[in-house]
Amino acid sequence: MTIALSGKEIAHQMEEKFPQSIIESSPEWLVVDRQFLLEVAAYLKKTPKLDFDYLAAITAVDYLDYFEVNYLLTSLRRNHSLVLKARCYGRDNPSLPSVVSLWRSADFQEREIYDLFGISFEGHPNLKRIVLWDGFQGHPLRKDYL
Amino acid sequence: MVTAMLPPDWPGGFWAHWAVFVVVIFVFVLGVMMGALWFERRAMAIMQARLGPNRTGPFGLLQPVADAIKLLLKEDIVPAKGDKLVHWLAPVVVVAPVLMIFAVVPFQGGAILADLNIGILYIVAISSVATVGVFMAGWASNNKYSLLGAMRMVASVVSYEIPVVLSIIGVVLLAGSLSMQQIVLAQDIPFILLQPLGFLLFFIGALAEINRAPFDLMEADSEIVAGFNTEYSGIKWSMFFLGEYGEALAISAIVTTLFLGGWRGPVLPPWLWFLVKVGLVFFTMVWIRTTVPRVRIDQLMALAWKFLFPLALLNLFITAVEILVFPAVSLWVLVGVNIAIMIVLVLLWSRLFKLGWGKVEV
Amino acid sequence: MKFERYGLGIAKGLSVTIRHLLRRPVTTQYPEQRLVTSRRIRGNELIWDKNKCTGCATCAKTCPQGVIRIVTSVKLEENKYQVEKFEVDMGYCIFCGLCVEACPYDALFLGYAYERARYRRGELIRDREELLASEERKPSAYARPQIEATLPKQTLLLDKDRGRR
Amino acid sequence: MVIKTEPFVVNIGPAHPSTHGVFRMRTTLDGEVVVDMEPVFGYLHRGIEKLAEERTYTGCIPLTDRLDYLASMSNNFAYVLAVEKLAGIAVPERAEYIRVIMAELQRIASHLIAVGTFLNDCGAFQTPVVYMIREREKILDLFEMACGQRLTYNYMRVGGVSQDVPEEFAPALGKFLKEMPGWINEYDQLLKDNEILLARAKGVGILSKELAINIAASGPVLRASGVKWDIRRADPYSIYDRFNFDIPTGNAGDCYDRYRVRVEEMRQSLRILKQALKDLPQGEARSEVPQRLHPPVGEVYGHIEAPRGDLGFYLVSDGSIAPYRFHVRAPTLINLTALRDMVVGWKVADLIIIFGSIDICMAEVDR
Repeated sequence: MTIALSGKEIAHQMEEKFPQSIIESSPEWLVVDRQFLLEVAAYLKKTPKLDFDYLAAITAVDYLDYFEVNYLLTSLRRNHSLVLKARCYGRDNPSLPSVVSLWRSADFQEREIYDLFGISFEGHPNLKRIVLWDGFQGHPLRKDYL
Repeated sequence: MVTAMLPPDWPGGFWAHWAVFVVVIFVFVLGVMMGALWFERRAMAIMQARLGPNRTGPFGLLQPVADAIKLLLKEDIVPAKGDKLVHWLAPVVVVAPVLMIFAVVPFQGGAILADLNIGILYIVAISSVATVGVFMAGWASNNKYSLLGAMRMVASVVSYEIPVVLSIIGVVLLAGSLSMQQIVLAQDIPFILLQPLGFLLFFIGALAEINRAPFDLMEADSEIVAGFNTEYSGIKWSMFFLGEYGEALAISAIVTTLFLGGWRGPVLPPWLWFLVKVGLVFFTMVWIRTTVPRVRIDQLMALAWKFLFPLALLNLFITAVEILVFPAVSLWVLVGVNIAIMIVLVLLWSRLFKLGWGKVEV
Repeated sequence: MKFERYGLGIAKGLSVTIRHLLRRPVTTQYPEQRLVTSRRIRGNELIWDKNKCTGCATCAKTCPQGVIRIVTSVKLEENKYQVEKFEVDMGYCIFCGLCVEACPYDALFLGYAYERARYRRGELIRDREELLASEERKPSAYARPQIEATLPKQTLLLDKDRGRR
Repeated sequence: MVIKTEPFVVNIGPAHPSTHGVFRMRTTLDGEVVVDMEPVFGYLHRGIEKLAEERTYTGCIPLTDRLDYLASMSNNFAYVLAVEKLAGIAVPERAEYIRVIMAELQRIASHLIAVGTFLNDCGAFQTPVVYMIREREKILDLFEMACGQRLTYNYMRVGGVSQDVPEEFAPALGKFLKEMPGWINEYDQLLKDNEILLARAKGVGILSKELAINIAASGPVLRASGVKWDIRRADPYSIYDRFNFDIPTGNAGDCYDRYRVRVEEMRQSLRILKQALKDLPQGEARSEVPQRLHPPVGEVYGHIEAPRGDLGFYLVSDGSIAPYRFHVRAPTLINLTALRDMVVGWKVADLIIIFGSIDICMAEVDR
């Protein structure tokens, strides 16, 4: 049975490692500050106890005043999972650090979020539109796109 | 001199004989080509648990005619930047040699258009002209897929010509003459028993040369769309299509003449024996085509050079030794010996031979 | 000496194909031989029952494609709205059957026939009269178990009687 | 003397006989060898995730049919599980068993297409695909008997299935289960040791174990690389913990292993189906659920083992009747991430086979 690690527990561990990197946490998920995203993600992947080597999915949601990007992490060896969230504010050019360097599965999924939400990911090898043609104006999955 | 070439029992002058046989060849070749087309589609269909064409005419017999009429009415597109003259000429250069091969095939005792004393050499020479036509088609279509298809065709025909010719020499050694008539007359025991390895090599080589069954890379539809005849449509495309079936029939006719004893057979009239054997060989081609997946181009090359070519040399050497050193040994003993040699050689050779799996470092 | 690698695999494959020469093909030649479809087939037409329909427009609300356009009278006559317009655009309908499931009065059915293609897109918009049931416009038993008994049994490929030579 | 060769760019797709849908590969070829390959998607993008935001939770079910149209029963199953998890709805026993039966039948039907088209790309002239489509036809008959459609089933509902299976379904399924192992053995006899298939597929297009995990591959592609990870066993959903079946895995991660894993998985699905049919309980096929469902505010991620991999639905609800956010984790899009690494260095003929062995469905990739 894949045990979903509780956000609070992981939040405490993160507190001593990376002070004030965690903005909010609840039993299911854990919100990380934008700057610390890469360090926390690398920590989650590298520490043998957590060992999150499998980034199952990246999804983004447009909550009108901020975009929230969820990273659904799983560990195949330890069979546990965690939901890591990152928020980016501002609607004209929201951006987040890209995690492609840690998990190559993020490659197409980040391109898709860039294409449909307009969130650009710094450090992504070839951030281009994946599903729509390059000349397309606007990002369809935003709530204000009609 | 003219009469000397006339087979003894044919009335009328040489030209009457020539005219009759040109008509026979055209009617036989085009008719049996249509028949082969229908036969292949029906046989493959039944083997794939479906029906095959049965709407046009009884049992779908008029399907090839319907296809031909449809193709004749189709618009004949010529690629804009392609080389117009070469594009127009290519089908002719492919189909003409196929029809010329049948000039030498003996349908019955004397029934042969031209009983050349170098019959088999003529066939080998003519059949390589068709490759030039294919390359012309590939080049003139100005299309990447056609070029890839044509290059593959040329590469494979060049490398399969050697094992095919070497296995023919094996047969010629036994028959003692190049003329197709003599080869058939010399076959008291069908050469397939005396030359089993030769038959195997010839059949595999011939399949690759006319790009059928496991070696149909030239118009491998799953890879390079339709190979050299991608840019062809209408009558030119149907010429290529007829050329392919013509070559398949020609190879079946050659196999029957060289290895299965041509028109010789106990009960049935000789020409019927010839048709039955051609049909049998064609059915094996269709049967293999239904079952076996395609080989990759480098495996095709590796098979020719590392597997067929050495075995062809060995086979030639063994046949020569048998004829020179033990002429007195009865033929039936030779049959057993040759089959044993074949099995040993094939097993021995395939142990050493690795099909090319190379991943090229880029 | 394992004989797997020396043509035995291809020989086994050849034996499978040759065995099919003796088996019967499974094709059914459509216009002449027809298969009996399932009783619950979602055929490509909608059938409307005028007197059972109370004009409650649940079907129009449930339809994910919004193909059902319904206009009813303003007031209730013996707790029924008179339906003036009941128009279904079969061109946009995806035959998901949600409307038939949602209808509280069993007034809507999916058709049993599957050959209702048209040449003109305009003809796909069916109005009230064309939607009524008739002999060749039979309703299917989708979400209507009471009709299931009247429809013939489905021909299965498993039963081997399908597709004679 | 180095012969100056100049690589040329070929567009394989979007309309190409073996791209399994509208998918384009901008391939740079040096003669026959693939030098570089850039996949181009988007030809089948219909914006399903945007469409779903204005439909009711039941109205989204026909949308999920159109995701991976070769396994729409599994798409329905994944979506409906996610909604039940979100809204906390219990599902009656009989409905659970019917769902497992339908999902496993769909897995066999989908693998039959996957293996058949893989052989088609290898050049076996339509024979394996025609045999396998004949068996798939029998499964489609069973689906048609239960839900009236043969491709977009729209059979599962939140809280169960739309209608109970008719009485003649169980005997027909029993007959199918008796007959199918024989057919699978016949496929193996036709293909398993075929020298040419071994030469073409063994050692071709290798996806190493680390790379498979790093690109989060899933389904037969991941298991062929030797990773024993199947959601039915790792994170059992519905009632999969009651059946015993094992997880076939390959070791080399090449095209041949992916083909073998799919064939073995068909046999395992038959085992599950036997057990499920044996103890199929009587009872309700659907629990009471309001037509216009208002799930509580919140988010949920439910995932199942679809034939092509780990299919997940991420739903965010804001209390209204329509989902606020509807995201599909498409296993086929993520399995394609390493296509470039698997293909570079091989020949054109191998590119087609490697792409065919990953078994994608463009409708799910482009959504």
